[in-house]
Amino acid sequence: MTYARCSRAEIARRVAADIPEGAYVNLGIGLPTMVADHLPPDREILLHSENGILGMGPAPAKEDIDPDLMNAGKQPVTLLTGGAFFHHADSFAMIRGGHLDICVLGAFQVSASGDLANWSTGEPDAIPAVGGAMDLAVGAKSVWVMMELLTRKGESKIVPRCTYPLTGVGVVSRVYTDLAVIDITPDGLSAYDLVPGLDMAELQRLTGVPLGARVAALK
Amino acid sequence: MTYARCSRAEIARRVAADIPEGAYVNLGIGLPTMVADHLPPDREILLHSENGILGMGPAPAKEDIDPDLMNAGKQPVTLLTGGAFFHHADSFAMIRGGHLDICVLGAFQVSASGDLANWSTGEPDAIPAVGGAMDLAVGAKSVWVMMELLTRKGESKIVPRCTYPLTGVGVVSRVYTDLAVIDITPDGLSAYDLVPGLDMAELQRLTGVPLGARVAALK
Amino acid sequence: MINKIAESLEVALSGVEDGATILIGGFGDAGMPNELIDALIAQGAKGLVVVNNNAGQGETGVAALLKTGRVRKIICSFPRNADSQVFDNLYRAGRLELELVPQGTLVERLRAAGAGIGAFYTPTAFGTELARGKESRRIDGRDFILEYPIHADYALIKAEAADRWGNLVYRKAARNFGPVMAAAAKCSIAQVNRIAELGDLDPEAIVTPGIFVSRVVRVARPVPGVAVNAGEGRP
Amino acid sequence: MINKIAESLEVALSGVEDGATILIGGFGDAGMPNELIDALIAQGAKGLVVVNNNAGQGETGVAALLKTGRVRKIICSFPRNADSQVFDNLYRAGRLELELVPQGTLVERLRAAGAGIGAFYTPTAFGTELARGKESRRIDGRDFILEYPIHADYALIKAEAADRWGNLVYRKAARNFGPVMAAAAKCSIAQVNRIAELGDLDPEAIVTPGIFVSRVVRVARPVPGVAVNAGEGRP
Repeated sequence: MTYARCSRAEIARRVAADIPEGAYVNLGIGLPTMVADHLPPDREILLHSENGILGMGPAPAKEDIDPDLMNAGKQPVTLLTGGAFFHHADSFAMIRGGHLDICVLGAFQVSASGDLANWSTGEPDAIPAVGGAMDLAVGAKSVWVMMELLTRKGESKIVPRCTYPLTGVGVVSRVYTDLAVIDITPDGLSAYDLVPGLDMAELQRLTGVPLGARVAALK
Repeated sequence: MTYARCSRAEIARRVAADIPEGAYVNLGIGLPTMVADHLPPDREILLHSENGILGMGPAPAKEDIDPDLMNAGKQPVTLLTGGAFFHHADSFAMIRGGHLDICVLGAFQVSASGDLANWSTGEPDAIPAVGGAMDLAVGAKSVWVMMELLTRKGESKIVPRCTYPLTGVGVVSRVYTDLAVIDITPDGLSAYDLVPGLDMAELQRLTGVPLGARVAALK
Repeated sequence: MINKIAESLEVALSGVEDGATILIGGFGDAGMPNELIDALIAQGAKGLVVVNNNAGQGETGVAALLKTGRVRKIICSFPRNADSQVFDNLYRAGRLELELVPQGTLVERLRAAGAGIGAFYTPTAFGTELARGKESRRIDGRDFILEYPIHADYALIKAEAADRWGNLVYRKAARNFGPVMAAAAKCSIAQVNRIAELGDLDPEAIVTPGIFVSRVVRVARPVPGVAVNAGEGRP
Repeated sequence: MINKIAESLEVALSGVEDGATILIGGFGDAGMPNELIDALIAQGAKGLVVVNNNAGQGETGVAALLKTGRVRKIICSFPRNADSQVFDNLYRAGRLELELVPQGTLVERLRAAGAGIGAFYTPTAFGTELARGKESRRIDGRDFILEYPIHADYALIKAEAADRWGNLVYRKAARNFGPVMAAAAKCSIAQVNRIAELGDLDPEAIVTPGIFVSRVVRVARPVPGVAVNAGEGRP
């Protein structure tokens, strides 16, 4: 089959298009941070950062970088008019308390039942680091994952059951990939928005996990 | 024996004299509120109020009364220069978290082991109301009680064991009364600062609870 | 454009269902959202569970709400007052359920709801009547009892100013339960004395970020001797 | 007269005992009390337990403290970084114990310590490796694990300004762990860029009331290209 994978920017744009006006959103470090650059300019969307910011704006010009104003990935950001600062306990009260509408996270693996593995490869000599991933995974109303569907070795990152250490159990509701968008529902997986040239049978073959086709794409 | 009971103002003055410079203090509603009027003017003492005030000042002139600035007893107060406002959860974090040096409470009864009863008479038709008393009782570093030693019927309010419903268990460390000051220690009660003309034997007879005399009064 | 400012008290209160749990801010009169309470009475929802520090005083505000008979249960720390006759009569008549909670436990249970905490151990009330039937546990030589969050459908609170994103600042001790209740309810409704332009509230001094607030309605501060000009919407 | 302002970093750090548990604020470089950390290194206490979100980066700050070998254990959420070589080497050599805690659980455990909560149930980390050995409980159909407070002897934090009563305000995202750590330690020490006169900080905007702060020391904000003029006391 002939099809082209989406670029990372294209996946970010696809995620951004699904974020509604007025949503409170946390973008995980790494790939998801790119979503900020593709938010529709006609929608007011409030970005949350673990380190106590609501209403994060785009990166500043180099001369305006403020060492006291960075995102959770420690990149310089700005504050939108109407944004607010608060301390870390209040910030995680927002996360854990279910006040974020959407959190977008990267992943090593996502299971067919929505389990998320994104914090540790489980290698015996790896130094573990978890940050806020486990809080975000259980706390946001919707947890979306943004990732390339296949590893460099061509293995599916959508798996029947995660082999990497879990970040959260049954938390992911949607996965945006470079080949398709896949919803995780109580009735199973449903794939849509396949890249041109890719059909469901081939996607099914690549993932190895039973996929249903969604009839009507939600927006 | 011939002796005169201290007035309420005199008890309040006695309590106030024991509050050191820099102390964070909560004064319970009722009698303890009077302590505020007797704080030594040469000491900086910070009064805390459950409803989110640290650094309460004296009552305002009538024309300066602000309905948004009252103490836990709902009496108008002022804010000292350097005072701060905060919300109720932070206010009780200060209380429960052991940040208050001293809390002064009224009482129906105090037991020989420091149990406090001050929120309910336990009468079957009484409407219960607890407010912040139980939080203050367990939270402050030192819980002092301020009360008249005897009920109107002449019964001691210092008792071997409280018959009224408890506010807290083993929490009171000192009781200021109209006849003496009584410390509650792991080794038992010790009384001092008896009013002139009252001796330990008579105080003992009035309370009916074993009292030791403290050799040197602490200040 | 996000705009949480409702044009009237009626609009701000729309959708409250029978049986809802409703948090009501205020300590004494400070921070008491009296006009929102009046609007709730007008709205007519019944079978309510109400959470407030007190249980109404005089004949207005929470007392007026209780008097309608539409409150099934009240959760509070200090119902008894010199002028709490409305509560007293309903309670003695067995027509109003009371859950009495120490004030610090009350606000911590609300805080737990807003912060996603499933339950917590507090030393407050251990060994007292108010611990009856509750689990206890000794931790590091100290005794605690287990308390659960109070989740709510609505919070009615009063703040000093809001912007259209729902950011709030309060005034002096009128802050009290407001920020905690705002976070504990699914839908938090703030009456404010003043609407601020977006950006006018200092981001360092915003007490309740808009994420915790669903609706805002302006109610002009009453001028002594003048009828309240309530719910006229934006200034 | 209450005066919490210490005249030097040395005075501010006096009394730290071997074996102390020390909270260190900051997220990345924002709010990181680097000069207090340097003073702690100079002070010489050993066998320390350190709590910080990270485990040091580069060769300064927390990394420099770890490098002294005087830290027995670190409690943090994100030790691994591109330049966390000091931690990495000590950890791999078995010379530093690590307690890895999810960031929200870390700050909530600190908050519990400051607020007198004995333990709490959190949904975070349920079903993961980090819940291993922890009690769990199903509450209202959801799974939680039990977490305990992190009490500390000292907190080293950085704020923007303080007055002599210890009231603090912060700057932007440098606030992060500061207010929570200040409340969680027996003795909290704040380095600040500026000393304010009593009354200059707005009582509505004070973030950490002085009750949570034991000592304050002024450390002038570094000017790019100029050596830091640290710990000169009052301005």
